[in-house]
Amino acid sequence: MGTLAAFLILSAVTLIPAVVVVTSKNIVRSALALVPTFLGITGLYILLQAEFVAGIQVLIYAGAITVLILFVIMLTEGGTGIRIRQVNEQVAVGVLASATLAALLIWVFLRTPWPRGPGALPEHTADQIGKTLLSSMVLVFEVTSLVLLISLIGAIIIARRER
Amino acid sequence: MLLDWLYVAAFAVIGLLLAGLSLAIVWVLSLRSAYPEKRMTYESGMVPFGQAWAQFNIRYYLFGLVFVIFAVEVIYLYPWAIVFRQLGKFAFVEMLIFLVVLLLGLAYAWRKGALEWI
Amino acid sequence: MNWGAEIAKAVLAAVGMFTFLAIVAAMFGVLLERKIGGWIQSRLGPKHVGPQGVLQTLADTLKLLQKENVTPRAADALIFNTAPLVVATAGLMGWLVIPFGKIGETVLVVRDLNIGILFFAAMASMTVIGILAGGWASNNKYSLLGALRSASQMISYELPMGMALVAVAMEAGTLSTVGIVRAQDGWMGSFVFRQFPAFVIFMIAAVAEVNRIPFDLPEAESELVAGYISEYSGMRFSLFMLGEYAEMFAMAAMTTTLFLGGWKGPLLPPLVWFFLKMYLVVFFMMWVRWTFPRFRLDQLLNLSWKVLLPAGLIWILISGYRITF
Amino acid sequence: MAVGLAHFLVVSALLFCLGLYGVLTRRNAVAILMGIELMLNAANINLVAFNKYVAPAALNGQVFTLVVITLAACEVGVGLALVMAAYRNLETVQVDRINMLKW
Repeated sequence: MGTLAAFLILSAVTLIPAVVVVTSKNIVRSALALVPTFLGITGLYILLQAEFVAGIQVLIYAGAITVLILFVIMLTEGGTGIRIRQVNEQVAVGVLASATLAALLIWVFLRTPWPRGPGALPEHTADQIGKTLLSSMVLVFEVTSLVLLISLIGAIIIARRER
Repeated sequence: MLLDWLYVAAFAVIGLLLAGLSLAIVWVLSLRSAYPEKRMTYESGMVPFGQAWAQFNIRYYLFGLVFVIFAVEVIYLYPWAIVFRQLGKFAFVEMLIFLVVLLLGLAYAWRKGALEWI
Repeated sequence: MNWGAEIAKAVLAAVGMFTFLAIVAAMFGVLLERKIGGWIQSRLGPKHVGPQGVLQTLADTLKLLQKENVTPRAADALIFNTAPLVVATAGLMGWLVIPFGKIGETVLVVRDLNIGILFFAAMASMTVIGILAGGWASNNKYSLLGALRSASQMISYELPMGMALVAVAMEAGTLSTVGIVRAQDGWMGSFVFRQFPAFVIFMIAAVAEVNRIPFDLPEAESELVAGYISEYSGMRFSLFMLGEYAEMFAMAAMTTTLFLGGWKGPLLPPLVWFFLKMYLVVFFMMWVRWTFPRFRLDQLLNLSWKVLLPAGLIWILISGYRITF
Repeated sequence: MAVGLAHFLVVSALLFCLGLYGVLTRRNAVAILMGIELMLNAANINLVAFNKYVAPAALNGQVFTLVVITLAACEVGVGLALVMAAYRNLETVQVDRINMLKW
């Protein structure tokens, strides 16, 4: 009962700002509405017993990516873009496509008999994640560092003024 | 575990409510006199011109970018930090490779002047 | 589990903690700051309200509560009004994981989260959003410039702080704050000895995170009016200040927890030890504020990116090597 | 009614489609990136939910989530760099006006 109430509140906290993100005319408000969306998703992770991922969600999405997006908005058109139309001529198509896809996805999700695996989630997820990452997923872990390196180099090359 | 986070949620909600309450008290207690000059943007006494929502230096973006990349790196350090003792030398070497690769990134950003503020 | 009772307890804990913080961190903290500032600069500081001026901040609070909230015409009212609430709340949230002391076997902490210090770092990072939002919503050139400076400064110092937190987590083998205090046995066991570079990095980053002199560029009065709070007045201004002071005290409390052995100490009760150490750190931060001049922006960023960040990474490798082999 | 896998899947489907709508209809390149972020987050909810309800024995789903978060950070970094470059050269971030290749 308590969990269901928490779930409904958190879903609302996630989805209502998400609507603002995709519809607001003011692009800064859109970006700021990302924060409650991400925090709501953090709450959903908590309900799913993924504490560590929840902490990361706040730190990276709400604390870092949103800041970077806000920086770029302020460095480009920022609030001056309020007077510009923010949507293109595909609104009808967009509504149709996403509504169809949503209906389809939900239909599939509800009809599929999901299997239930054995075992239970550990109480402390952080150290388990560390062990998984450093043993069976070590290749993923190392490749991640390369991906980070390459995207850092690429972004610096693209963003810097050519001299 | 959920109980812990009930407290977190309570802290967040009560924090916002109490801060809002202080503004509500102000609303009740304060005298209000609105004349146009009071609500003018403050620019050291000059009459403001233009919008503040203008564009700024690209430097801010470069710092934001390097920050995001290294913030992501730090999240991998946390789970490693609490288990590497149990996993021994292998885990240390893995993290050594990871960090050296990222130090290369830092060196590149440094070399290319992404960390300079001019 | 009885959810109603638990929710009531959580709400009570939150209200109690916030009232305590408003008094100890904000009101008493501001008084302490002014008294110490006066003492260092051979002035008297506040003196007239109450004996030796101890009621000065109470009077200030009463004054602030009666001031009109002015919203500039050009501002984005919704965001302008929400931003101070976010900053104040984010400043208070970090206190959730701070262990104050121990009575018998019960540790005095609101909740001992498994991801304690990660939670602390996450909450500290939320302040940036509030500051950026407030500075942008003011629609004032000084505010926006101050907000951008503040944000770039805070994100720059979040990384070295994260490195210092990781170094401590390595030493203790846990992310929980109570676990970290328990891992520091005896006087020499305090992590300030074994993790001295991490301690230095953490202290510098902590002062920079809360935008205090010598890192107070965002509010540089002589250049930017008051930075991101230029347009804020009355209670909204004081909510920003409340957030800032709560976070400064939280940083001091975290330094105590991570490096100075938390509540541990001989003879005196644990609670007394904790507050003694915390106020020592607070005093140090105030001392620094009234002694040093302000950094230049490029010096500030160089310190973070070219000194503290590589130093933090290398220190993590050194500690890892020492612990592994 | 207890909260089960289906609840989370429905929320993530809705979030994904909101993100898709944003990507399809927005003109501002940054807003399109925000839509993509929403879609990635929807995927993350699914990964964590499947981890809990379908395969709780190992934490692979949560580790995947970390990887997705990493990739999202990289994607946003490079994507925004492209936006900055486009803005510098063409002085707009409206994607339907970035159409130089047509000539």
